[in-house]
Amino acid sequence: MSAATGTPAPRRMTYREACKQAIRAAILADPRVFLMGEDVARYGGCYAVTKGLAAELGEARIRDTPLSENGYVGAGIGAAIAGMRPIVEIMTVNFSLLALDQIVNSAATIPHMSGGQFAVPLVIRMATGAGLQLAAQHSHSLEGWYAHVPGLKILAPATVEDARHMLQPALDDPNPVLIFEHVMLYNREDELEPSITGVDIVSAKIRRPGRDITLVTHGGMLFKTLEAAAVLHEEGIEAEVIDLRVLRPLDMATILGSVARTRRVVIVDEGWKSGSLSAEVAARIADEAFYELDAPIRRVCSREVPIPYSAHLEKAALPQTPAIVAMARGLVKGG
Amino acid sequence: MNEAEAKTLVLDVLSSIAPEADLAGLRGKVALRDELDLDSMDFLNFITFLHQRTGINIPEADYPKLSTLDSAVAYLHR
Amino acid sequence: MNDKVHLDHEHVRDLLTAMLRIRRFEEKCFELYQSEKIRGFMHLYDGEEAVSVGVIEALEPKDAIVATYREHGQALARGIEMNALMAELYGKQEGCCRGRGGSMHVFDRATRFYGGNAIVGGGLPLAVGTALGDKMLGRSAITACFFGDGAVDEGSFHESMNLASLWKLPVLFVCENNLYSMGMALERAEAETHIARKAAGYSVASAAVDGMDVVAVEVAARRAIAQIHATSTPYLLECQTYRFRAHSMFDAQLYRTKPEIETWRKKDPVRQLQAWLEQSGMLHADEITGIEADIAAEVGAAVAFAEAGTWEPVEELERFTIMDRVPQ
Amino acid sequence: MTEFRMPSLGADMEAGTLVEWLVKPGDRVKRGSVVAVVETQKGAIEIEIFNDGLVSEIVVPVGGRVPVGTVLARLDGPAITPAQAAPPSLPPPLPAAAPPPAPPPSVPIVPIATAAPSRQPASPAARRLAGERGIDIQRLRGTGAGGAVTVADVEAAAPTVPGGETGRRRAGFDPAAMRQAIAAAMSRSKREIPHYYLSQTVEISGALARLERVNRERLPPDRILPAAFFLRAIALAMAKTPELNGFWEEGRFRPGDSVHIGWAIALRGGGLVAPAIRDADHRSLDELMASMRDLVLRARSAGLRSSELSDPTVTVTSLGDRGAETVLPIIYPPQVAMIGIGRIVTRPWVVNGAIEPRPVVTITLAGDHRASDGHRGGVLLAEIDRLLQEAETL
Repeated sequence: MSAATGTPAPRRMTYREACKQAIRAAILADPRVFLMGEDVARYGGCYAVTKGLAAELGEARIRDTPLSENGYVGAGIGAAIAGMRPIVEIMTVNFSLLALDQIVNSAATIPHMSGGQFAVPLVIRMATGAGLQLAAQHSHSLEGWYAHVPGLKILAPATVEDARHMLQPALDDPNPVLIFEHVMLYNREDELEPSITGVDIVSAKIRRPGRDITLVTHGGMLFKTLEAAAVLHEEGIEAEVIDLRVLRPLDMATILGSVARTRRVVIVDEGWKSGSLSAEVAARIADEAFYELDAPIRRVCSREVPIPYSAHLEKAALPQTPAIVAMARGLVKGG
Repeated sequence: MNEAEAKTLVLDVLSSIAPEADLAGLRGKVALRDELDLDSMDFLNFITFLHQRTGINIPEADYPKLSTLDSAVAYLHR
Repeated sequence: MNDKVHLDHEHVRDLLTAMLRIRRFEEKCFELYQSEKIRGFMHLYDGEEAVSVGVIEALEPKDAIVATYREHGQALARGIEMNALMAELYGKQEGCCRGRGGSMHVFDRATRFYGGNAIVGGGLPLAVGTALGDKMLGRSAITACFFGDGAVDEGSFHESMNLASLWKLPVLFVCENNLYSMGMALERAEAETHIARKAAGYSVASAAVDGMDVVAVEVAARRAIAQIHATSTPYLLECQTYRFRAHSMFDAQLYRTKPEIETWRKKDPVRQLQAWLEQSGMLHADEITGIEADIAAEVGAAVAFAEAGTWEPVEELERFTIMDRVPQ
Repeated sequence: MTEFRMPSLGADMEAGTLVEWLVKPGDRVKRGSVVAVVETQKGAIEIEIFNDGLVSEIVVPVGGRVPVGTVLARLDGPAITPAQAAPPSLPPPLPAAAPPPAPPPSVPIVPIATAAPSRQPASPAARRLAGERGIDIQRLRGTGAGGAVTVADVEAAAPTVPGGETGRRRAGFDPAAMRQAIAAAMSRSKREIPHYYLSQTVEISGALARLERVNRERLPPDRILPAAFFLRAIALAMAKTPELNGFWEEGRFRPGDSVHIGWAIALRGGGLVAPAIRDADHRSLDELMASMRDLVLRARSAGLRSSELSDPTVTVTSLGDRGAETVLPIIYPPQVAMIGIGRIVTRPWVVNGAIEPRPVVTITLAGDHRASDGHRGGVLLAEIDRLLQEAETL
């Protein structure tokens, strides 16, 4: 409490801590909510998100699973249909491929296949992204794949505020919601404004306003993009930065509104270019705002290689701030 | 507007109405509507564009005075 | 909980009626498919009726069912209206899933029927989940999960057996072992062909039963369910059965011989029961004629109902893709 | 008599080859009997019959390859039940030498050309602005990415007067393809549609008087042509005779959802297009005139949108003041009517018992006799005439 005003002061915390508080609050608020996943209880979570929660909430509500991704994700779907509100944690997006069957063939289809008789109110959380020298199998950014599938909702919280507040509306949603947490964000700290007690899971957010060019991004790329916008500002170019937050369904109104003002757009996405989320955003802009454009739609994405182990190679494979700056500058200043 | 300017203007307008026409070979004293296969809508557009580019109000009664390339040029630089 | 089967007149009549309803319904489906009234993949249950009828006879209304794409038998035995089922096969709005599911995806909220799953082995993890949900919510219900011998090849079988055992979940795993996963013979697919034995690897109790004998299946199912309730552990019941018809409609059956089919046809569960009941005097031939007449009328009415059904308006196409609430 | 047909065993089965008959004429068959073996792409499959009866005729012999639904054999026996009713269409036996020709488009459609590759790149927004301002983008120097002309470049250029759109060519326009499309549509029309024709000569001195008075007070961009009067009268009259406004499809008439008039525009160098003026009956005289001007300009510079070509419910052709007196139009299938307007001519006209020279125009209706009868067509023409006599309020 601030003595002068009586309002609580902003609390500084990590993204990891925000995720943990969100899970804890959700489980305490609703007896139907529980979390299960590999090493979430006694180990405390691969990225330590759930550390200490099992001791406080019990191992029925923070439930360790065997290494059976398709099995326990399917069990989460079944439990959701039977009346629970499960949070299933998949350690990282690469392991989610072992559960693709249940996510795509069951969770996404059952409401429609059953003619609306059953909903699947399930949340699946997983870590995504590269940057920790984890090499090819642990560095994927596959959230765009999941955003391809009707019946799923896909979230990518980038800020501490979203990490803290997106979980509850995801649990309240009657549909399967996948939350992608970028591994490079867990240690990021920010002030959490206590007066903000909730966020939506429908809209993109303009994280920095600008008039000359729009930079569309999400998740782990947000902060590199904001850095790029600061560099551009020094050069006299005002970039508007949009954090998608929700990858499916896309908030096209915010994107198109920005593009209509700036007439130029660069999409920054850690996924590969081919057949990707960035391609989808670009296609929709071309489709719906073609005559607003004063420059080609450009993308800054990962190079089309499996992400390598060695630090300098990994860095070269991933989108970096100077590349974003150069791409934006080229569109605004010509040449 | 001198005569050369008027002629450039008329040809420019005609090229926007009949983009595929070979205006270089246009004969000066033959009716434009026959030379360029213009229908009444084309001719009205011709009058409209001339009006927009010059500000001259060309009343319907004057249409016959713009029926050929030469007469149209004369009408404009008059 | 009663694990005894009382073979009184009413009960045997019910068993025969339930199997005949499935048989006659599907004979009509076979015909309707060839005249293009029913489309998509359709898998008939001809020969396997005793499995679903015997197991479902032992279930209570509070229990849940997860089934496969060959689920007309389970759907009818569980009490889904024949009209709604036929209309679903026609793809009509009056179908139990408003024509969105078809033959392979029958769902019914009222009877806790969680599908018609067309991914081999796809239903097993879901059954673990419904049982987990029921347990966490303090319900005493069990989940009966039907799957074929092909599902045993899949990782999900092993993951699900392990999870259910580890978490002590009330799941009755019912393997409908008809010896072929599509065209792949069991002995060509599995190193251990005694499926019931696999349960030991997960500390799950199991039994194998003659799936062509409806009474034997019901007895085994009641015994298994009693054990599930008593011990709070899952159970694997292998029902050894056979499908007389092709895997799906478009199947030349190059993988098995006619004498093999004929041998199994002699064990036809419907004819076996009927013959036994007539010989033992438990059911008079006239009564069977009456049952057949009632079923013929019901099937005829279902066809008429489906024919008269309406098509879901195309404007509704995207409905239920994203739900606006959880149905209660 | 029942018919035993080639069954459909899967959505991917289109045809099968009869490899063995297990029955012959005179054999008695029971429901469920296997009667034949059919070879499919998945192998040989035994097929069953669903009726009791006596085989009276084998229609397809061994070795015959026939599509699903083809009668294979006939049975004397009980009639088929509704559930076994025949599939809706009975395709002819294979082999068909070639796939059936695709149905011709209902309206000859101009291939909408993309602009020829230009030497000067320009952004979409810049192109739009330049078009609005009548600026030739080729003459501008670009400062954008890749040297492209941007919005700022267009804004910096000396703006010209609106309307002076220049330099657009139908770069990709293929007269031969259009000829083919017209040939296909017109041939189909003459082959399939039983046309009837009705004509009415309409005296239009009142309409022309109003036109002259109105145009005298207006600057050229706002002036109107007689065709706008005709179009307005036709649109209002069509709205009152819905059986002439719509489509003949699959053996029956489907009314249009509104009056969308296809306005036939002849292209210099041959060919024509008929883009739609949508909801024409709800548009004022000035709005119709604006639509016509816009469509003519864009049609002749290849700027039509494909959507405009898609869905007229009736087509109108006006020959204009250099055309013939009367036109007998050919209906664009699947529409069921077309209206032709001839050239305005001065002819003797009886007014109050005396002969006077009056401007008249001949309006002709081509109707599809499958969808409507001459009486309704006459009602339409009479209504057009009546509306044109009330030109002051039209």
